[in-house]
Amino acid sequence: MIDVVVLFFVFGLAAGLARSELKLPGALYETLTVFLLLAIGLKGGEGLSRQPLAPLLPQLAAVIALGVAQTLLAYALLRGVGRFGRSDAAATAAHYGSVSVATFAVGMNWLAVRNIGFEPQMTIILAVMEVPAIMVGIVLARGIGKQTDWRTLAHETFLGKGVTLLLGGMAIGWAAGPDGLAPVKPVFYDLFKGTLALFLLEMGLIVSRQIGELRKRGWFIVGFGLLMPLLSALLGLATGMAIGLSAGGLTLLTTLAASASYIAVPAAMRLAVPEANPAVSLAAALGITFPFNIIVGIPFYHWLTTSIAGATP
Amino acid sequence: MIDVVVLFFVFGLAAGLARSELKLPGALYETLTVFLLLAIGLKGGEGLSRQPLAPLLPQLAAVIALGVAQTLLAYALLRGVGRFGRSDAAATAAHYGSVSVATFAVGMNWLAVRNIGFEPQMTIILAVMEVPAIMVGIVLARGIGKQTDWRTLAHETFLGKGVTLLLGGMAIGWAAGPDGLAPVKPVFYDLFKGTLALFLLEMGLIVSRQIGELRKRGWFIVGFGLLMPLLSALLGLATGMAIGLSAGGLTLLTTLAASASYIAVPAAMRLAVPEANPAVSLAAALGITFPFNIIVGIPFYHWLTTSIAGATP
Amino acid sequence: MIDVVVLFFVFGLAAGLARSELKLPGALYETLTVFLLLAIGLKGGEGLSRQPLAPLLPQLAAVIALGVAQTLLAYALLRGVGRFGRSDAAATAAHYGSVSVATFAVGMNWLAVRNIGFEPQMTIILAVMEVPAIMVGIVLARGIGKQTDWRTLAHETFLGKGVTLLLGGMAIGWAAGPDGLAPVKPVFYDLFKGTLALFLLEMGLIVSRQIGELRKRGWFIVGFGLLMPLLSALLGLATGMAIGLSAGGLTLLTTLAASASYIAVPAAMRLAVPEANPAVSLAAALGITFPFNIIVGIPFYHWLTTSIAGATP
Amino acid sequence: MTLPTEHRSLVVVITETALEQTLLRDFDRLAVRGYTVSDARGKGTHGVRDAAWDEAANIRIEVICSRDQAESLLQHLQTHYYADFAMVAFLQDVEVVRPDKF
Amino acid sequence: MTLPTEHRSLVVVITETALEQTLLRDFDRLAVRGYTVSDARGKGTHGVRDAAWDEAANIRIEVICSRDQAESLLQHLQTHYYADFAMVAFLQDVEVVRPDKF
Amino acid sequence: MTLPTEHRSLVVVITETALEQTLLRDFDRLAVRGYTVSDARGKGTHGVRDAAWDEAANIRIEVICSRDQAESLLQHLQTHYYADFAMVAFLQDVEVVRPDKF
Ligand SMILES: Nc1ncnc2c1ncn2[C@@H]1O[C@H](COP(=O)(O)O)[C@@H](O)[C@H]1O
Ligand SMILES: Nc1ncnc2c1ncn2[C@@H]1O[C@H](COP(=O)(O)O)[C@@H](O)[C@H]1O
Ligand SMILES: Nc1ncnc2c1ncn2[C@@H]1O[C@H](COP(=O)(O)O)[C@@H](O)[C@H]1O
Ligand code: NA
Ligand code: NA
Ligand code: NA
Repeated sequence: MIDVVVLFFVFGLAAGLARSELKLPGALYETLTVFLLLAIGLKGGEGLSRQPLAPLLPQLAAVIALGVAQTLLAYALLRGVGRFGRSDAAATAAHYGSVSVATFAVGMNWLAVRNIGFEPQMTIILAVMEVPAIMVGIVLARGIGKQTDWRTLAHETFLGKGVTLLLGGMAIGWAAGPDGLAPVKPVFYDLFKGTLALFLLEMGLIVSRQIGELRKRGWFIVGFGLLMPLLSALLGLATGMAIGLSAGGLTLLTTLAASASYIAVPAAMRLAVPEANPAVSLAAALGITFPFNIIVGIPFYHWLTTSIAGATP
Repeated sequence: MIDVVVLFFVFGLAAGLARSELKLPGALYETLTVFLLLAIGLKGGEGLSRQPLAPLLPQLAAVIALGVAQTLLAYALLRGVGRFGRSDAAATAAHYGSVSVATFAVGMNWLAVRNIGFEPQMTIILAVMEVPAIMVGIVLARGIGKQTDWRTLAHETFLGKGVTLLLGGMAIGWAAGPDGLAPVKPVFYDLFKGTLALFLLEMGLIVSRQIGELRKRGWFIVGFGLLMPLLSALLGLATGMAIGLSAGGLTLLTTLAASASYIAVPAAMRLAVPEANPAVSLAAALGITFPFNIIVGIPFYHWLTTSIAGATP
Repeated sequence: MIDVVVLFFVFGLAAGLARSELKLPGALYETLTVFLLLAIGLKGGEGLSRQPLAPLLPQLAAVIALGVAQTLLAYALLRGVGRFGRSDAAATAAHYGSVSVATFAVGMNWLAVRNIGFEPQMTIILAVMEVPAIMVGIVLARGIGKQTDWRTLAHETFLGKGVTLLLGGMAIGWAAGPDGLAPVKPVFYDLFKGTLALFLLEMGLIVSRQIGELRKRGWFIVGFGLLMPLLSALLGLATGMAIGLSAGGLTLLTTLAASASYIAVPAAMRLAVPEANPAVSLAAALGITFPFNIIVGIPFYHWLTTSIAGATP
Repeated sequence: MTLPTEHRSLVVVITETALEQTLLRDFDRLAVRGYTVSDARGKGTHGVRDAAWDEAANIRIEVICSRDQAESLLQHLQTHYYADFAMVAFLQDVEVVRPDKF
Repeated sequence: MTLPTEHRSLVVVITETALEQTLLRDFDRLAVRGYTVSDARGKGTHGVRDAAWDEAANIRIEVICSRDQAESLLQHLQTHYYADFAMVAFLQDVEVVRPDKF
Repeated sequence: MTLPTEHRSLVVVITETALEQTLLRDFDRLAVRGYTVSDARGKGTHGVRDAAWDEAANIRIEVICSRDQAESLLQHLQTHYYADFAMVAFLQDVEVVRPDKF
């Protein structure tokens, strides 16, 4: 059965396509984003407070490599098959080499509804995977010249809203531990799924606005938006097996790899590679890959995980 | 005892009349509206998922007739007794022939606090009853000429925020069913009453701004704002008995009939009958009828239902 | 252990100091403020509904005197030691003679987490203590001349957002009583701590913006911001013992006395003593005293209460 | 340094939020190539509109265009909306550097 | 087509949100017949005002009126507020089609 | 009464929200002494930007300054941003009473 939070997405998408007057206030969208990032961070931090941190380092190195590999693969496809210009290819590749928090949240919810556990470090992996693709994308577009203002860029990336809230939430969850967090759990834990539902309703509305752009762009972008997550998923699955994740962790890492950023990366590329057309990357990441992942992808990645990788929940 | 959510309304009204500096952000008001509409829709859809839909059709036909009858009655009173011009009478009549979601929510809450059940289709009846009065009002103002841009109007009406969210919520609730909805109930069900309280606080502030207009308009509008809901309530009660509703359903249909729209209809009339003065209709619907219904009306309509109609909870 | 809500404050502060891009929407800040004020009011009113109100009067007289004494003491220090001009001294003194709702909320939370009860009238004391310092501050700046538009000022003060919501919440809580409030408790009670956490995150961001001003002003303002709450705390403790509060009540009154207003008083002083520089008062009250109180002060005041005053929880 | 600029007209319309979609559709039909909208509140002959809710909120629309188009926009507003809606509109002169854009 | 327009003055005031009610009351007393307010943030000699909370937020008020009234509004602001408040005000020329309204 | 006023230039820039920090840093570097920012939405050659989320939102920046500085601001925008960003900028004339402030 399709999860109820995904039904909210489908409803938002349908309302948008039918040109309903439905419009949610901008401040609500921002608030929901803040809430979800904090909640994911807290949950991850709480888990980490119960285990040693040192074994994490090789895992983080592995997922950084995963992000780099995805970006290069996407760039090759976009240049070679899609005949994209250098800047457009680099910017779009960065979207696909990075990750989407919303997709991660839907994956978390999918596992939670089915009572499948996963490693707490998935949150830190999520935060870490946002970044390398941005760096690779810029180098692909510019070379390692001096044109790029790396200081400003590092600032935007590491102190952007998403990474700040994820890491801040993790630090709080880690410092407070399970007991210390108890007072705020009625908000950050119990309301997580309902808030995610509202957020996905808004995402549906936003995704519906990508359709016009998609129509202009033709089939390559649709094909890329469907194929690239599948290729990335396989890379993610292999990486997850190499670092020894559980079934739930494997599903989440595969989902993360398959996901494409639509917040951190567009903002960074807008400033670092401004000549790339942001509409193309967003149309693919938001208009094709995001819906594909949350509706079809996640259950499929879990099936992959359990059958091909032989992991048992 | 007066319900606590109504106390929030009274507080907002008092603060507004005392010219307090209290002002809630516009985005909060919009968010609360979205939340309440979705929550009402989900609850209705969940109920409908457990029963066949076919028997609904005659009930919907009956409530459409109820909406038309109320609009014509209001128009006759406003033209005949109130000496309103044609456009003003038509626009105001449309407000009274349609329904108020906020009043419905207070009614739902009143029944819930007293553990009185009601039919799940009341939500679909709520959505359906928003519309016919708008059509009748426009025909009363314009005749069935070509001046009216019916296509745009149908779009505004059926795809307006209110109807979209109610129907979308119902579709989700219906598709997910009771078990599927479980993950989002901590938000959409458990927080319903508290959210309604906050919403009614804001309503109190908004209603307090109608007083100036009421003072300008004199006693007819006050009398109409009190009498019309009572007449509509009787029509609603009769309709409810004819379609065989339970005691709770009867109370809600009577409340719905007695209520006057202050969101969907003003927006539609503004565009379709722009020469009508929106201040008059709003002053009556919001300044008189809404407070009357939620403070005095609902308990009275329930008493009517149980005593006159002989229904037992 | 430091409370989790305070960790949110520290996180916000750190993010702000690191110049993170994190920014919460203005409407969210306003919404959180409204929520906390209402929730504190409801809780106080619920408590008061179970006891006679008459014995309150002498307590209120005592805390009014406490507010006046703090303002005069602060004025003397700022004029005598700090060499502040008359207007600046008067305006800053008014901040310190008044109280901070956010500090009170953190104190309430601190006691709740430790299962320490307190008198319900603390809420009404909170509302009452906002006001006298404003009056005293204006008289100190202006004398009792005619320049001040006392009518407008009284309006701003008694019908400002803070006092309106606190008193409105109390009236609702008092009228509804424990049973009547039950339907809205899942929102206003269960979500209190999580909402406070989010609010303190935003406070951390706001406080971080005060650092620049503090750097400009030098050490006197830092010293004053640390010393004044300690002196006020002693006055508060003495007052609390005189009016016979419990250990929890004593801790809260001491905390209230130690706190400095950063909402009601700045707004009032801006209009009544416009020539005073608002940046100085805010830098002290928000940049020094608020963090000091919530991180170090509250546990210390409770220790003071139990050890020096010999009160037992 | 003197930047080569050209003159265009700026039309500003302040009106009810309820009209937003309708006006923007009109503008599209009148071949307006761009516009900017922001939220506002205010007071006028139709009373105080304090934006407490959408029904009482205003918007502020700006269009940069040729003098001719500006006049026909104003004419359009006057014919269709001035009588029945809370609305204020005015013209100003502006200088731009990309004249072909407007 | 040439639309018959008349010239009026537009006064724009950018200042602290805390002053909103006070200024609007002043304007009423000075017989201003209409105004438009929107929210803003900014920077000036009083530092950065980033609208993170009301205390650090700005508003932007527009008044269309006769040149005379515009000047007395500016005069009023200069006398009462320029010294102590974060405030910027300026005048512009506008063309309107309903001169009796302003 | 005639108020002694002086003329200055008002630069208005309408562009993507994503550029806010970058532009304001540029302005600081170009010795701009004050600016005002408000939120907006709109339509132009880069399509509809309806502010549903930050990625699709606009801002509106105003700077009052000397004609010279106004021209170099416009020049700067043209050189660095016109090609790649959704952006509109224009100049207007304003009258102020504190000429030394701008
Ligand atoms: N003289 C004015 N100056 C600036 N804005 C005005 C003026 N008159 C009206 N407005 C704005 O235009 C809206 C509609 O005006 P009205 O149709 O006069 O009610 C008001 O709500 C104000 O926002
Ligand atoms: N030169 C300027 N151009 C545009 N807006 C300004 C300028 N100077 C100040 N402002 C605005 O006016 C507010 C108050 O200015 P000030 O009194 O200079 O701090 C600032 O927060 C800005 O929003
Ligand atoms: N002719 C115009 N009049 C007013 N605003 C415009 C105009 N053209 C563009 N804009 C605004 O400037 C933004 C960027 O324009 P563009 O680069 O043409 O997409 C748009 O989203 C609008 O907000
Ligand atoms: Na990816
Ligand atoms: Na009705
Ligand atoms: Na104090």
